[in-house]
Amino acid sequence: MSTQVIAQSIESLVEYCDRIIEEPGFAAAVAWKNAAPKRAAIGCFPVYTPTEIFYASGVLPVGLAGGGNRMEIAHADSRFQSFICSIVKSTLEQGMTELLEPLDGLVFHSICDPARNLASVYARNFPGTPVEYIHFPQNFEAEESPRYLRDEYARVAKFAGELSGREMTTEDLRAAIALYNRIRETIRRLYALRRDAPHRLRTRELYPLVRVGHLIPPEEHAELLADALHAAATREGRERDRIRVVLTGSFCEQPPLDLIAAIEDAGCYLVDDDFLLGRRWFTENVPENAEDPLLALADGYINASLPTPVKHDMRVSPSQLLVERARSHRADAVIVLCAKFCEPSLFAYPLYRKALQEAGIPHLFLEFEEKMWMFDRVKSEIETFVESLLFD
Amino acid sequence: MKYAAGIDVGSTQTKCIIIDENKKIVARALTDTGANITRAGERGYEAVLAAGGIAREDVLCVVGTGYGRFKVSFGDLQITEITCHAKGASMLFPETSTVIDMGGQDAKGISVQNGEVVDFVMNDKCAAGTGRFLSTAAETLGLSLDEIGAISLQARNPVRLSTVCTVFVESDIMSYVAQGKKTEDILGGIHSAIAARTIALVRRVGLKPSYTFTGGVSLNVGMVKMLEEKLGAPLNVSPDSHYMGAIGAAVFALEHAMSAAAAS
Amino acid sequence: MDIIAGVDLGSRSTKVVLVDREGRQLVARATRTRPPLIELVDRAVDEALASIGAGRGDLRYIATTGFGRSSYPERDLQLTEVTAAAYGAAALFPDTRCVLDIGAQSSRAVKIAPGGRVREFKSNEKCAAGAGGFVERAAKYLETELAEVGELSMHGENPVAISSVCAVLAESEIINHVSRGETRENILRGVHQSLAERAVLLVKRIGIEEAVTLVGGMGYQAGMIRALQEALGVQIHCAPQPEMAGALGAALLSKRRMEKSAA
Amino acid sequence: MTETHYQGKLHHLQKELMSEYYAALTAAANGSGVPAAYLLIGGNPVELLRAFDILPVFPEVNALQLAVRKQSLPFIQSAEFMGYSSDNCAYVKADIGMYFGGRETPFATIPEPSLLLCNYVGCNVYLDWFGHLAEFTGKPAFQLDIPFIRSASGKPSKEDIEYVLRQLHHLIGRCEELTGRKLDEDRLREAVRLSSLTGDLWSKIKHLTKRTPAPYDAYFDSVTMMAPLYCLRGTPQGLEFFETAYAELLAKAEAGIGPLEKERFRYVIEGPPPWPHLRAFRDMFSRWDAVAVASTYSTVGGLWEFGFTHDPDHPLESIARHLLEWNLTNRNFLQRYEQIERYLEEWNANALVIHSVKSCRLFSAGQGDMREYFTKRGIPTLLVESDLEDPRYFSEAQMRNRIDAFFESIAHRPTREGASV
Ligand SMILES: Nc1ncnc2c1ncn2[C@@H]1O[C@H](COP(=O)(O)OP(=O)(O)O)[C@@H](O)[C@H]1O
Ligand SMILES: Nc1ncnc2c1ncn2[C@@H]1O[C@H](COP(=O)(O)OP(=O)(O)O)[C@@H](O)[C@H]1O
Ligand code: SF4
Ligand code: SF4
Ligand code: SF4
Repeated sequence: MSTQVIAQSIESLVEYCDRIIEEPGFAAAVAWKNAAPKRAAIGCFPVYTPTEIFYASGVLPVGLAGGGNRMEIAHADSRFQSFICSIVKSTLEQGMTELLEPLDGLVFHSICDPARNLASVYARNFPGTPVEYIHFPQNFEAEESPRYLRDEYARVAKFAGELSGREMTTEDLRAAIALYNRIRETIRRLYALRRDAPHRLRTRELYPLVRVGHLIPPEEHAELLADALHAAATREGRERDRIRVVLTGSFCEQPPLDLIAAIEDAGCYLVDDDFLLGRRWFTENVPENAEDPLLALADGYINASLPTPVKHDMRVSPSQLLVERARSHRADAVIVLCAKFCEPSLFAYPLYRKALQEAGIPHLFLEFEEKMWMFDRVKSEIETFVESLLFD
Repeated sequence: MKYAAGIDVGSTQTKCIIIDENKKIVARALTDTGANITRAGERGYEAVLAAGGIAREDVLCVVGTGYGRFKVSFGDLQITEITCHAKGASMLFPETSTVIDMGGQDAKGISVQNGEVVDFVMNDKCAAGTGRFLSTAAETLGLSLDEIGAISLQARNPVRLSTVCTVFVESDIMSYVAQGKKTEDILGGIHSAIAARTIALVRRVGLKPSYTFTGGVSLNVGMVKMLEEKLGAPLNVSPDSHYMGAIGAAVFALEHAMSAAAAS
Repeated sequence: MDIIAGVDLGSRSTKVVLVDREGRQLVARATRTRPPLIELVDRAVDEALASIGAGRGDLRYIATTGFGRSSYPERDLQLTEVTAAAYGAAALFPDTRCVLDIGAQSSRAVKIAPGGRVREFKSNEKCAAGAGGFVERAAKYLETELAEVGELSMHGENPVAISSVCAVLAESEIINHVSRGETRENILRGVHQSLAERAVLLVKRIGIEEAVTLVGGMGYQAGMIRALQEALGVQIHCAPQPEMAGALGAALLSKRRMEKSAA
Repeated sequence: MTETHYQGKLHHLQKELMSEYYAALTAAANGSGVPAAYLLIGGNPVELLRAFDILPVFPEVNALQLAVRKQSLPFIQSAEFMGYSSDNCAYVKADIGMYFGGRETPFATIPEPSLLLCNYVGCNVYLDWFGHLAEFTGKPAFQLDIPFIRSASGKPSKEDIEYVLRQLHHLIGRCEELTGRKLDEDRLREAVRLSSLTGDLWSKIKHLTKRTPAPYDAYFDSVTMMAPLYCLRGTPQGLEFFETAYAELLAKAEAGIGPLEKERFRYVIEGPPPWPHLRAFRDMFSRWDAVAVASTYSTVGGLWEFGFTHDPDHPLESIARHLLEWNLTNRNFLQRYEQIERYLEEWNANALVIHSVKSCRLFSAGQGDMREYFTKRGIPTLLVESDLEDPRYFSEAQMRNRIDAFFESIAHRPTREGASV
């Protein structure tokens, strides 16, 4: 598969990614599974899944990123009420309509109450599908937290090994860490490129390049990203007079591709975002030769992972981080784009609002749903916002 | 001959039924509920008595139902419309397992066994996707309620609605009209959206045939077809489906009168 | 003559305001919104021009706003209704810091800088219960002309409470009130109060600052202005043709853009 | 309509003790010098605070008091003006609004926190809530991270217990810093001993509703006893209250007296109450002579009726077990199904009512599935929606329609064996 995408333009790479993202089913994962024995695939709910551990155990971690705006929810909304976010329902709907058949198991975590209860509801409705649940520590100051998470990871590794029939070795894990380090490093570079030259790489392009990584094997993704980095760096064009915006929110449920495009089309350069944030994970590389790589990963979560509203690290102020991020990205403004009914991200907003106002950074608050497909209202809010910054 | 009456004071229309001792429907009356709910029950009752040429004293018992049931002050009993629709549906269609009721302000799914309610669900606080929605749509398009169902059946490329909010649908329709979409395609989209929403609701009590469609919207042939298509099963509908709540209430009235007579 | 047109394609009505190079308003007219929109705008603009004895040849610039703003290909500039209403309100009442725009389907609160630049804004969310369409339905139900609503409401002594968040369900509440024998005056005042309460919630979300200007068709209703004044506890400005603010703002902002590009 | 007032000695004692408690809060707010720690209800380590004479403040209790007194809306709205969403938990909004409103309530002035003890027991909102309070007050916070019950066995792992114990030791260090006093182990043991006696009585009280008629309503009357259970647990007054309550309710049970004249339906209820409309809600059930014989809500602070008891010989271990395993909030959703099943069986109930509240997703997310599960097993199940704090989400007519229809339908249905109709 990877041969098809070598040395191509950003446009064609993005087209390739879009196709995979928009297609229901997990063709790439199935192909990977069938290519060798002792392999399995697991569906991971967004945010902080320790992909390395799965991959090292012969399990391809596949992203559950919601049902998008083509799926009709016909069954799941009888299980989860109207005030629950869309991704919880669409994930259950995918299960109920057998779209998750190719996956051998699922893993959820302690990110929010609906996602947590979904783990139970899922386990009850699909007794044949193994479901794992990770408790991420929320005490970042205690010295035993990394140790505790390490043990939690060891449990997860055991679970993964049972799915694939292959127990992970320390060497396997070190190799997986190195591979994912390479991916994340390239993603960080792409993000830096977009920050410095947003006309070279639109967010509507960068996003699918990153997101496709949750559907294809990591080796292939690493290559694809390297190609993209090369293509973007050599792209022609000049920076236009547009407002530079940091987009925050939507770390878990994902907005439709067209919404991202609509925001850009309204006259913004998105110079940073939170999309799939917890999957991008670390602020720096995880040590590749650590004696206890599980502990290194756990320590990475506690001490070197990107902040989201579902990580409650009392050592830092998320609103101050946002202000700093806006400044370091030379942003004119911030757009807070929260998934509707997503309580963690909605809770983050009042603090953001206060901090941004105090820092004199204009901001716009918007809500979205993955199932949206008409953007008139949102568009007109964004246009107003852009107009308010452009006109005097 | 002695009779029993059921009075269903709905949000939009008041439906009255009188049955005889053999549970045969002998008179019907349909009046607008209008502003005065207390009067609505009374007015409807007078209308149905007149329609059947029946004297008040020949009616053994009157049961009130519908959202204005507590205003049927001359009635002997008040029973919720959920219980009454189940009863009525089972009388007209004894094989009924599931009742789909679509009225002016709400939609319901009722699972029924031997005429009794096993389980039920209603849409929540929002009036989205109900009969009122269809009335608003008809009004916006300048059509009458009687025609929209038939027109919707001609849709070739039904549009996709962004909302089933009764209030916002107006602007959705306006923008489709502005885009030059055909009336039948807009109506097709509307009927399809409401049908899908209703089925998702009814699924909560289990989709078990045979289905009986009740409430005012059952008069809409487009909605009947659309529901049948999506359910993949036929619906029991009768010209009396709109009266189902009142019919059930009348049956309860009769049973009540009989057991009272037996007791004394 | 050099004429600049601002056209506001609203969900109910389309408004046209013409101004001259000095920004003086020449004419303001409204017509019911009906597709097809291109012809509608052409006709409305032509009629406005004709009413002051001008023609297409005098038209230098045309800006559109409102929900149909992008449907008119001949436009020079398009603006959202929030931006347009803000500039319009600032032109009508220069001390305006807060604009309330209540139309048929939507209501918005906008905080502005002197001159009209938008600082922050908030629209009514999922429900249409807080907008003028609700009054129309209520008026229809009470068999009252829309034009009388504002005055009748001023005479309500004991306003009724209307609590439903949904316009449809609120209608049933109105029905209940009628059946209890409430007067039209009291009910309409209740309707205005409930709209005003919702508007206040919007305003408070952006933080109230004086002076407040009401624009949009609801400004025709005296009862609404009073209800807002009572609920906000401040004086409210309102122009004689309040629904023209958006079209006016669009025209005036066009004028500024023209001057800028000329300079 | 049947009278649903429940006025006994325990009611008056409750009022008296709670006003004393609130007077202590007001005194602390006015500079009595007693340190106050904010903490959360869901399984909590209040015994540890007692050992240091730190005054426990439960923002959840304050929020619900505001709601019961119909005072919550202005506070909720002022939080919404700050940017909180209409979809955020209204307990938090009422509390934050109240904090910025000067901490004045009709029942007490709430003191500033000396310590924000975020016992993260299941609810993720707790983390946001206390995180925000930390940011607004600038006061020190302590995150007590309690791993969620995720194993099929329903038990915490060895690592979980170890991890919590270590954190409890850190917490002790924090309290020592705060009070300038070393932990007095005897006092801790004493507080745990009082808690264990209190818990035993509470458990016995809960088992009383197995009788027919149930001597009190396990939902509407339980809530009277819940405030003392949290605010006074681990004190002699708390114990006294539960001794009185048990004696009184036992006497009723023996005498065959229930809260209603007649007991026609026995139901189990899941979910928190609609505090702003408690009376109206209660009446909807009383009209049908329906009595709640068990409620999941009354177990958020602890699940004593299923065998938990604090152990004075192992105070910290038993506190850890309480936090991890023996409260509803830290248990997974399927454990709640089991709990309800036990109630239905052992408490002899014939229906389940799910009160789904928008604010609390810990409780409500997935209750549709719960409904489906019990309906499939032949248990008549009703799901109704409103809120526990925000008065705007209660539609009386609709609620009543559903409850009436529900009881109409079960009135005709054959019931489980042994259940009384
Ligand atoms: N002749 C008709 N053709 C199509 N739809 C109709 C007709 N008459 C009534 N309806 C629909 O039925 C609804 C009223 O239903 P009904 O069951 O009487 O409601 P309710 O009990 O709430 O008053 C109206 O809103 C309308 O959409
Ligand atoms: N002459 C009038 N008298 C009273 N109310 C009016 C009048 N004209 C318009 N309105 C009110 O204003 C609303 C329309 O406002 P408008 O700002 O034109 O809406 P939009 O821009 O959405 O089309 C109507 O719903 C009505 O309530
Ligand atoms: S979108 Fe928000 S509420 Fe929904 S599962 Fe993700 S974190 Fe939880
Ligand atoms: S206005 Fe629309 S969305 Fe709002 S409650 Fe009513 S029908 Fe529902
Ligand atoms: S979500 Fe529920 S448990 Fe959590 S703070 Fe709110 S009411 Fe309490």
